[in-house]
Amino acid sequence: MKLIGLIVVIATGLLLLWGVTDFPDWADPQSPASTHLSPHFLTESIEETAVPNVVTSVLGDYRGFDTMLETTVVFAAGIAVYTLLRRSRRKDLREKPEMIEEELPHQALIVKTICRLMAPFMQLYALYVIAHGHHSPGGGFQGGVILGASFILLAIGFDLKMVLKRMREKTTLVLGILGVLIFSGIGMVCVLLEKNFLDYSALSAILPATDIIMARSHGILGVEIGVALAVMANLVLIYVNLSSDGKYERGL
Amino acid sequence: MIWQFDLIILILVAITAIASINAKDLMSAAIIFGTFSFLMCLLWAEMGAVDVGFTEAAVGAGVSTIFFIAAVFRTTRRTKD
Amino acid sequence: MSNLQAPILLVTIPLLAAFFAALGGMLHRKISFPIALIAIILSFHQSIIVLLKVVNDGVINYRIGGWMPPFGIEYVVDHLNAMVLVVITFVSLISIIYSKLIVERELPDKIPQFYTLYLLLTTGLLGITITGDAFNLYVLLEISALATYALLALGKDRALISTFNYLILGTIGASLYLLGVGHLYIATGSLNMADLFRILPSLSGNSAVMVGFILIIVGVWIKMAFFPAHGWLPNAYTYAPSSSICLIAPLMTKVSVYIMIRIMFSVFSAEFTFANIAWQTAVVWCSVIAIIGGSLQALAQRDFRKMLTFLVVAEVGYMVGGVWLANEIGISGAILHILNDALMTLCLFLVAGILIFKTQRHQLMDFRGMFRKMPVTMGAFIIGALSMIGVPPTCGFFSKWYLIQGAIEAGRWEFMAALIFSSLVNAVLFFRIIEIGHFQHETDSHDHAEEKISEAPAIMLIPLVVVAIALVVIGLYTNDIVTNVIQHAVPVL
Amino acid sequence: MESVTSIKPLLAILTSIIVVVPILLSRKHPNVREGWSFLAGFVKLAIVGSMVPLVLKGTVIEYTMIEVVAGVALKFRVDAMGLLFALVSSTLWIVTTGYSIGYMRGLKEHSQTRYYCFFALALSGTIGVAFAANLFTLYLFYEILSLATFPLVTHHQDAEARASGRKYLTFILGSSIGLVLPAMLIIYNITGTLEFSNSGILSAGMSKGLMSVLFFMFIFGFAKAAVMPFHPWLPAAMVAPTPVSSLLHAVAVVKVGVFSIFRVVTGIFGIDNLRMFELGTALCWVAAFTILAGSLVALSQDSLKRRLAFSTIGQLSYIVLGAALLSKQGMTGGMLHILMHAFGKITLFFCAGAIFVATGHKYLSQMVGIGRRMPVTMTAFFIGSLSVIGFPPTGGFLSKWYLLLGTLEADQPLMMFILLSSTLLNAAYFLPIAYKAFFCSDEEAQFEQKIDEAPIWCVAPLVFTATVSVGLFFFPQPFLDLAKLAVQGFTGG
Amino acid sequence: MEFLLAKYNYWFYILIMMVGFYAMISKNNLVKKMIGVSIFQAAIILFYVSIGAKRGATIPIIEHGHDAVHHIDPTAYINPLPHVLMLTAIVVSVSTLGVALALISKIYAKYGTIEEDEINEQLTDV
Repeated sequence: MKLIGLIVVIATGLLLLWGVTDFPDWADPQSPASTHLSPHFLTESIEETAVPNVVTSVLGDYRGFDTMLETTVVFAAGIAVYTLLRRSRRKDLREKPEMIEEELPHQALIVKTICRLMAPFMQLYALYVIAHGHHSPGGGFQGGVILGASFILLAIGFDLKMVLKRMREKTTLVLGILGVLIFSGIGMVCVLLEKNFLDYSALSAILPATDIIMARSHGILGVEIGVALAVMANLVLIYVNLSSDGKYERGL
Repeated sequence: MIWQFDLIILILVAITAIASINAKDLMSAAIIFGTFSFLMCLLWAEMGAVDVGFTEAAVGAGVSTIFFIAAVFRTTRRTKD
Repeated sequence: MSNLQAPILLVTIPLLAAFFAALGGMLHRKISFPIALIAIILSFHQSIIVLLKVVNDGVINYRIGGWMPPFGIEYVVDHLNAMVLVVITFVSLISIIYSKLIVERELPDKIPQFYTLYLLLTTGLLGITITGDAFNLYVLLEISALATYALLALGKDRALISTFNYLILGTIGASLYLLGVGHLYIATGSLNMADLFRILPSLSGNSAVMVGFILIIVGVWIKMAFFPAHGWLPNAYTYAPSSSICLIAPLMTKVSVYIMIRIMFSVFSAEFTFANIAWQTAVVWCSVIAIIGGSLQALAQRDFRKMLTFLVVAEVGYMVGGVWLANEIGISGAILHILNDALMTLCLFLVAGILIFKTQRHQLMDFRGMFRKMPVTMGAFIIGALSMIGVPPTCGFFSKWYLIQGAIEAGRWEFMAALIFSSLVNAVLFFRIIEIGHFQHETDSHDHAEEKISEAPAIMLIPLVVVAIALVVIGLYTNDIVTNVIQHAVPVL
Repeated sequence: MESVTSIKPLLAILTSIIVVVPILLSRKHPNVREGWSFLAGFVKLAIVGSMVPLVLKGTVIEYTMIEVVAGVALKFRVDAMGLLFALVSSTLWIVTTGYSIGYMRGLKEHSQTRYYCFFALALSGTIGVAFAANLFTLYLFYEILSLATFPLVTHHQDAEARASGRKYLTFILGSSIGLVLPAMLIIYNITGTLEFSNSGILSAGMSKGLMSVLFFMFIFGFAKAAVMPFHPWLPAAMVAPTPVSSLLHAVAVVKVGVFSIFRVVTGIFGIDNLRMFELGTALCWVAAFTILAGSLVALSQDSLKRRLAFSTIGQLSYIVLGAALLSKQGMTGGMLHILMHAFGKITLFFCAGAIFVATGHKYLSQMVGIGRRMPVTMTAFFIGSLSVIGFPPTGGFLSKWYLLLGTLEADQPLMMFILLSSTLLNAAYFLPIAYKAFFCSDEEAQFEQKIDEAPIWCVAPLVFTATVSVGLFFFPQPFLDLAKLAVQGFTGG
Repeated sequence: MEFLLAKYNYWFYILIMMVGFYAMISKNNLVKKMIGVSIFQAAIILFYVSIGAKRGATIPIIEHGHDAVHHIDPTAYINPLPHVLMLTAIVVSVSTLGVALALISKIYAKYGTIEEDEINEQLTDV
């Protein structure tokens, strides 16, 4: 088995190596990838969407549909993990001996304190990352992940129960769904306003004092919030289920 | 973009990748994988993909590693290979 | 720009419904079924609109976000995917109605999650089919894959470990696809299929493009369980819950075949794809092995569902082989077989589901005396079986007809022989079951002589009967389907 | 040749499919149920009969249902040959229904409703083959017939029935899928059509090798014709209830086989082509071998039904020989033999059944002196034997006469010799039965002098068919006209 | 040497990817397999990011924001498209990882091991 694996791996590697021979040189400004689509994004982004961070404008608008679906992927993963692992309390009769407990220094004061101190800052920073995604690196994903990570950090530092007190199971689920709904809902609003799906320029009809360009910019912000919510909630959902084996009782 | 720097990180990335799949303890494999992700994100940031690097720092080095650790805790650290 | 919203609606309606089904499920677990049902009916309706529109007016382009195609993501509906869309929504509709009772019994505490995943899977498959963007396809592939993993893993016995294997291989497949798209992107700078199709001919001989092609095709082969990457499928499908397998088994492999066809002819050109004869011959031989091996493996099974899964592997060989015959008739046959095989597989898995629902067992022997107890189910089973064997006027005969014509045209006698051989093996397979159902009365054995088994409830029977009738009707209207739809989908060679 | 469009052929086929519904509905009332069968039989005969005057005028009745594949439609065409065959089958259906009532009720058989349903379906298949306008339609109904007869053959549902059923399907389905289907597809690929035409659709420019391979694929593929070595299903299928054996294995199924061969020889290959490639002669030898071998094996059988079965194998090849001679008289003889042998052989089977109902005996050694107990039956048996042997004044003489003339016309004196010697063999295996039934010493006789016939429903049909066998000798019109008309079409003058 | 240097990034991505690929198909431990999957996907991301790299260019955030009425020189900024794609790919990979680990966790609960050969042994015993 290992030998077959090795042969397959080497064959694939050689195939890829052969493919590389015709690649344009690394970081070549004249490569097709740099000359075909990207100039358009770079030059038109400001004019068409009023977003200086081109990654954000491409992510949120030009290829907004990809992003929406990718949010859906996270949602699907969250639901999948939840479906697989979550156990209803009634059925949970046969307990496994908890073998991890003594290994983990749950009561470490320093860890606790630092986590408690850091978490609010992380959350604040995450909000900044989401909101400032138009102008600097960052956006819905990064912000969402950091938000989620802050909760996970709390769960590691303290206890799962503490996190669950702040973010109940239902809240997590609803937030996760809400996030994707915000994104696709904005898309559907555009359809209802008789433009194409995710064509944020349609939003200028309902947002006060916005022209088509600014409508796009606002639309991107809206979907970023959706992305952040969905990513945050679903990562927390996955973590909680993974770490507690779906019992929601005790984390790591 | 300094290619020497680039190369060093690349070599480190490769080493951590190999180390991670060869670790005899799943927990250390997970931690080494975290290092691998972190180096990766450094590499990408250095290549100008700041957004990707940013995300990888949060997702790859952070959340993925924690997922691994959570799973290893819930199952076993033992591995035969 | 004219605002025909049907292409996007047919994808987003199930998607939104997935979210609402999850939300509604938190309020009351019975809400999610009607939501899902209505969404799929609407989606089915939209897909019919799209198909009619395409047949009457030609290709539909839909720009998402209103952006010009190479920059934004585009939906392209031509004859090929319009047909596949209808197949997907139809199968989804049939199996959601059918599986209502099964879900309530199999997964009583996970009903909302089931419908959410079900809708996500449908969305993923529809999106894969309709999209005109190579990367977008990857994302959708992952949505459907994740939903599939979750649905399959809910099964019994070995479901977990076989799903895990599927996950690994599925991820390899999807990653190879992504890598291949990367190769195309580095060579052309584009992700839009139509754009790629325009640029690629100028890059003939470029090794990056070649490798990209190989990676994508191999990735898709792994996804569709084509020989020799078929190992994951039988176990993964055998142990799946019967509520979800009726959606997964008929569609996953077919959609993968669709991707292959799309990549071969709409991203690359037929000249590029069929430039290398040796490579083409190798693929046809692989499909010959897939067909013969799949059929023989099916013959060795004692478990009805496992037998069906090996047949799925064999049928994949039909389609891949048909496409790689590299002539118009063969490709028409393969496309026709996407439609026919989806329905045939659906029909048989529906029967398997009913059998399990009523008896809790799924060995071949459990068909004992079934003709007496479930005449309607067995009647539908016979039609499905005949279609698999390829007896006219069921539709399975006609796709075989085209495939064999293609084989003759291409002079690939080995492929023709494999098709005939698999027909014969299928005849043995299914008549073995018919014989068991016909001959062995429950009264022969004393242990469960008193067991009362009657016909399945109407909510399961009606979908089955509809599919069985569809098998015959589609068979009779083959010519119309071919001339109105498939002929336009086949590239000019 | 002028043609008119009429829905009549379709109606004739549909009558016996539709009647399944009322039969199923009235399953609780046997008399009503059999009433429906009779009604359908008469309606069918009326429809078929109403076409006779038109066809005798040289008109062809056509009806196209739907085009299923480009150039291939589900199409019916009533010409003289098809009508001749349809007339025979629909007449005998009525007779057999009557006989079935006596036999099935006399033996208190189970599942009689199923029996009547599939019987009706089988008849549809037969008429469908008779009226098929192209090879595809013929193949379709050929397969329907195969499948519809499976439950009839295995009616008893015991171990023996299962073994025979397997053999039956293996030969019939295996050969049709494995040989006829590919041959048909290859022909479609070469010519682009499957329509029967009077001069054949294959052009003379084909290579001899391909032509011969295709030809023998058809001859052996239509295994219902029981040309050796594809004959073993026929004796095996004798486990079926006697009415089934009599109608299906003396008339419908086997005659469908030879009829199909006739069609392929004349409509696909064309007489001129076959003459040119000397394939007719080759077929003659195959047929001649089957004739002799079948007759010789028949001599050694003790089971009455098995002896009749082997006799059928031999007699079928007479018809094949008639086609193979490729001469006017020979073909007329072959066609007439379809009719004559049908009435003769069905009488014999009816007698065998009647004996079984009345006495429970199956073996010849148990039937010595049976004429004393069942004089009517055995007289009919004697007449039937004469007809099969070809002894005047029975219909069998006429067909054999034409066959002999055909051998002379085709300049095949050896074949004439074979025909004559097989006649002797026929006499050798039939006459002793009749002789021993009546003329034996009192010690030998196993029955008492008391007359004790089978129920009237059994006896009346066999008296009728025996009478017809004699009657056909004196009044062969309009069948002779039909046969001559058909042959005129093929030979073009 | 020139040739090697010009594409060294690509050589490394292949190396890393093959490490991951090997772990995916040859490792016995399910968690190890998943580490392999993650490495494999990270390598693909590296590949895409390398496509986007552009000599002498800066990160794709247009300077001077909204005041940029002046002509924007596309060669001055790195290609943003691969970055966008890879953001998606990262999220996909973490999602897959989550589902896979959930499966592993259930497998462990059922079989008490996450070594593939030991599970297969248990399956054949039954």
